[in-house]
Amino acid sequence: MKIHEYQAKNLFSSYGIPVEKYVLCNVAAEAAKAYDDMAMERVVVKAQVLTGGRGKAGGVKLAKNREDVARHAETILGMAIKEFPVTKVIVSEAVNIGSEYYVSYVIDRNTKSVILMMSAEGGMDIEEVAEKTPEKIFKFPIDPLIGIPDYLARKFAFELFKDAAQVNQMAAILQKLYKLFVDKDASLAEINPLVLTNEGNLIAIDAKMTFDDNALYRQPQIHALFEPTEAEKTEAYAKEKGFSFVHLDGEIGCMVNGAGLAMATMDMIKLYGGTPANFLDIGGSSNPNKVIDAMTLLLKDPKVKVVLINIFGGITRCDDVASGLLTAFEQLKTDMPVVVRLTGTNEKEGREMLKGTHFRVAETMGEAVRMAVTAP
Amino acid sequence: MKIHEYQAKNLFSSYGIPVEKYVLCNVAAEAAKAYDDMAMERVVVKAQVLTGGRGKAGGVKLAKNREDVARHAETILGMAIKEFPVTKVIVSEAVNIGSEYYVSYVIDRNTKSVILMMSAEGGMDIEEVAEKTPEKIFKFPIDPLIGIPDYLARKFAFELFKDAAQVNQMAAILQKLYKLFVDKDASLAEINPLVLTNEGNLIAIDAKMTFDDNALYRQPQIHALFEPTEAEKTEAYAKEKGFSFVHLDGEIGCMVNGAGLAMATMDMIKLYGGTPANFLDIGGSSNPNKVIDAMTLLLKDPKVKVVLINIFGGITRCDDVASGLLTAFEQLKTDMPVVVRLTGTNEKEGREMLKGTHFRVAETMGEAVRMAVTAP
Amino acid sequence: MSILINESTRLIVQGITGRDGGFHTQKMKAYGTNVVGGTSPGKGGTEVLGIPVFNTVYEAVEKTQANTSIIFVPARFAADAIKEAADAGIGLIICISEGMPTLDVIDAYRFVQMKGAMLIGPNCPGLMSPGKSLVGILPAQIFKQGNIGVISRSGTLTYEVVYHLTANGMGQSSAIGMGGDPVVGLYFRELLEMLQNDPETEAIVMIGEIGGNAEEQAAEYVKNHVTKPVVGFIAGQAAPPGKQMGHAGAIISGGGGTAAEKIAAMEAAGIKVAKEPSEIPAMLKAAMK
Amino acid sequence: MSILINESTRLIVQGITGRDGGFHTQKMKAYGTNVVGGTSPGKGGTEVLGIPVFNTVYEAVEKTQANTSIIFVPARFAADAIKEAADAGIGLIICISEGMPTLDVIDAYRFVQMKGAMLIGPNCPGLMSPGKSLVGILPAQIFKQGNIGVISRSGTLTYEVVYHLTANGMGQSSAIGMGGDPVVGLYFRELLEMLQNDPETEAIVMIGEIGGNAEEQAAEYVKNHVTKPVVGFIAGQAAPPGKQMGHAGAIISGGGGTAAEKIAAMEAAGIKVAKEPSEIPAMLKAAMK
Repeated sequence: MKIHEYQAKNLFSSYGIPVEKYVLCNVAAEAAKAYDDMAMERVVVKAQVLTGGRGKAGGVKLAKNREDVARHAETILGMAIKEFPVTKVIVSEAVNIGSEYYVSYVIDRNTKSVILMMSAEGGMDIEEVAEKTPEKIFKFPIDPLIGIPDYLARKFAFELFKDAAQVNQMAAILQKLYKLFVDKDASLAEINPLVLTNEGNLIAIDAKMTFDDNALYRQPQIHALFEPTEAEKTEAYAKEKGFSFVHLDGEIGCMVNGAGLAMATMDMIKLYGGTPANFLDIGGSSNPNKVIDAMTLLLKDPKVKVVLINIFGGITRCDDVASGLLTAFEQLKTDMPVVVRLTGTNEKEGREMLKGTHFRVAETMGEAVRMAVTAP
Repeated sequence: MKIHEYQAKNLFSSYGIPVEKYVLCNVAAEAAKAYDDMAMERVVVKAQVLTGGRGKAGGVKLAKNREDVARHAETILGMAIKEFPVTKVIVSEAVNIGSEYYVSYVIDRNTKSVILMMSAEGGMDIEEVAEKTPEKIFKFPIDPLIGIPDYLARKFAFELFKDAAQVNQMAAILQKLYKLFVDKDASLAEINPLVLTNEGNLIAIDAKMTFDDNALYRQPQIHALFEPTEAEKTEAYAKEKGFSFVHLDGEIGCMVNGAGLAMATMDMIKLYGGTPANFLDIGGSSNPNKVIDAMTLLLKDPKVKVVLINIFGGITRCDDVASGLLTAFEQLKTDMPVVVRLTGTNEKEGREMLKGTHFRVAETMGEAVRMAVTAP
Repeated sequence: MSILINESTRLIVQGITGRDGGFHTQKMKAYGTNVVGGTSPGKGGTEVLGIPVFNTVYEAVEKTQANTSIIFVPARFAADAIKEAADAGIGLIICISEGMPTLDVIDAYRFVQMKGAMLIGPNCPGLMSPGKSLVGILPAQIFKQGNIGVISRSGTLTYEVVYHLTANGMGQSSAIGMGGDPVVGLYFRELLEMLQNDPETEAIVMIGEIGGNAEEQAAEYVKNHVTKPVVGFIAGQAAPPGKQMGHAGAIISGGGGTAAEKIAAMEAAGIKVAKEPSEIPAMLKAAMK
Repeated sequence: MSILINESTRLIVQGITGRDGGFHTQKMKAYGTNVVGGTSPGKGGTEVLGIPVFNTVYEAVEKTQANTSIIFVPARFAADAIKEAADAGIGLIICISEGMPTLDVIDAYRFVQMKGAMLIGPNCPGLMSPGKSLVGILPAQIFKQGNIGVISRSGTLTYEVVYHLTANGMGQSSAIGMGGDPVVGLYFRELLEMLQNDPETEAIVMIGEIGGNAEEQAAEYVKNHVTKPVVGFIAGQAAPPGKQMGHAGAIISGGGGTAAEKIAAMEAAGIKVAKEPSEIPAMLKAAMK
């Protein structure tokens, strides 16, 4: 789950991580008033939007007077960045940048731990830095039994700074950001850039955080910040029903048991020249209600021309799956062609039961996909 | 540092550990009013005093009406238990005791960890249980890296209980008490007895906590509860001066550098037939001000008849010690006989400097102690 | 042989009194797995399917000499269950539970590592040494004892592949579903090493998917250390970036973890990568010649 | 030989720029200890007494191949310093700092143990292998190289005993002040084992005091495993119960930890216990015959 920069900065502040002054605004007039209230000459107007690439898209503008602030806010609040409409901006203090650093904590699959990443190449796209000059990125896996005691925070801070004053600030930021990360079940906590001001202070002038969906049940404060897109709303609805659903843009609706098999089904549709309309993993049972819910979801998409049901009957036998499908489609009034592929335990019995019904029955994945691609 | 039962129970409550209802009272009238307010038939009036053995001394009384409460409170508030005058009582709910258990966390020197001790022999003197039926005490060292996760709390709880309802209560108490212990730098947290009521609830009806003096600097909430005795006030005063001081009851005042040597000095005084007036470790320097402070402390005790200064000159050379003593005693106007034993680096020079002065100079500890015991 | 589980596996089921725990206990027992006990706090002393239930894993281990544990408790209690098993001396812990917070997995994994135990999962179907032992929720009837080792990030895709193998007369030595989360226990590298060292295993199928770079690292390992033929399959070629495809770990992020990269790395390491699962038996036969 | 420290000791001083750290660094260096570096965060790159100062122990170890560290930082920072040393790969850590909270010592000790290092102290004077290396605040001039091993819970009492030994021509192989806190690192048992195994050590003096039951356990160990003569001394026979005698660990509590119990246990194990420190040389001589 993603949150906005201003929300991440609110969290930073509550953990004592220094951020610049900022005011959240919904309309240009609020931005102009914020400029007056802040009583600073130079400010930055920044789009608050749940995607990256905001700077390149013109969503971040420096302003030196009231008029510029209002004008930039007006423009930015009218924009859409990567299809995300901008509905909020922050007007924030423009600090005197001495130098810029990169700091993040992220889950690392390989070390099976949280890792700290730091670089003196702040303000850049860190993936680009990682690709071109990997030696400029420090990576430290954090032992969850140990966390970041003072000695480790100092060790890390000394990688980027020499002066004790900055080292102490940096060490404190590293400890607080890690605490925030762990307390709130984050999957990413990134400061890019972390700025050393000309006055010698370290300040986070951008803030990015994402959170572990599996942990939201114990993070009500974070969960409350969730602003789902339309696609995410559908995904969340599907999740409530016990499905995993991802909307794609094609014509063949898929219903599969198992995530890996569902991906493989999508892949084969493409391989055979078709376009998948979605990813849909309905999990392991043959409950007719589940099938009805899944079909309802698929039929909502007007682009869907055919539905491919790909079931591997393992623990649930194929004859039970077939009877579940028959029950479900008694209640579903649809002319949509439905290809069913059933493999696994009692597959012959299952296929036999579906013959002569609404369903077009296939034996192998290849056959089923070919039937779906060439339907109706 | 010790605290009262009611203070420990306040801490228990703030950590969610169940305790019975109680009201703190300073005079008998308050106790009677507390009884009215509590609107319970049976209550217990308990002396609040920083020493053990309260029950045997008559400091705990059951009362079934207002008059009994007032009478018991009156009696108990007039008592002294092991020389501690009772100035406070609590009037507390008399719960319906089903069975009694013992639970404590304590620092264990051998495993170098906090250990959990539990027993089904609650309400008894645990040291007696440990001596007579050690198999009735469960001991578990706690790994500080792990603490007490749910699975350990359950494991421990199942040692005393079978029923899931009690196991869950017990597990929660064990986790909370450990958290309290660690959060507050305790050296002991004891519930004796922990009561299983007839209604099936676990309640701490006594509570004892002591705290690590070395950690009080970071425990202002605990430090604020410190109620020093007269002896402890003197010890605290000595500590401020950089000394370790313990008042004893004899006639020979001691001033020694080093705790081990100071104990050995006391021991030898007894061995040679004298009585030490105190333990005093003045630490490692020969600063004349320190000597003045230490002598002032010793001379406050009217029983002191002679002072024995036992210095091992190591890093600080004996000649420097001698010159420090001479400077100090120029300012101290006293007729008290002072025996000085100086050994170590430059000992001859040091002793030479003290000859013909106020000091009686000895070469060995044995000689010095003999001189002190037979003085004047 | 086979890896990780066999006839000497003595299994306890953590959460044996739950719906899934009970159902799959029955299946595993029916397959012949030596299920020696189960745990369910507060239900110690009872029995499920004739199997003794204990309050704690400690007690279960003491009474049954269990060496392996399978976990069916809800995700929010799974980390605690894993740690209890490791602390009680279980050497191999299989966590079926889906939906564990990643930081819980990281904590539990570190704990298991500290205790010198091994973890499979979470969010996995478990594993199977056909003819010997089933520890998981895999459909036993599609397996056949043989000499192909199968390791996979996906459950049903494993079944699909095993189904084709069995249908083509190619039995399996061991099949392991490693789990679909970003952080799980034993993974490609460790399991490749075990299969390479297992005398019964003659060829290996590795089934990967988008997300992370474990397949690339595995390919590197295969190139340098695995002499047995390896055939691969990668799911998610048609997946869009930035979207979790069912598994929390199946996500292309920051421009990394695509199927194309994985397939390229595997092919560069000499691993034949199938386009569809049904091709795998023939590819294996060719590679084993 | 000798134990723990010798000519190959490469020492760093944590807190070298502090008053005590600087003073004792000079003393140790003057004695011939190989002080290879010091640490003081923010003062890296400077020098103290010609010794390079580093910002972190990691850097100090990397640049100097230090294997031993002595800690002079204030008590509230001592646990962190101990952990840094252990994490940076120091094998022997001596913590002089007095007044550490006991839970800090417990944490730090567990950490040191996890890293496979050894801790001496806190609240200790350090140790000495006469003629080879001094790592601590002990007064070097009273020592003499020889074959008596001395282990003690007290600083000045150690000096007192060593003074008598030296005055009687009995040199020391190693003398270790273990520290006066209730929880400290290496203690009687481990050190008795080391001294028993040290070919240079021919007899042992163990100096205990009231509090705890380590002397009793040590006596048991001596009885079963130590073949060299052991002479003991226990301070605190005249101490009242319930009062800390200077050392946080020197307290008779709950009816345990009295001098009488310790002396009885030691004598029962065949250890001769001196009544005054000055008796020790003669008792040793008698025991070594």
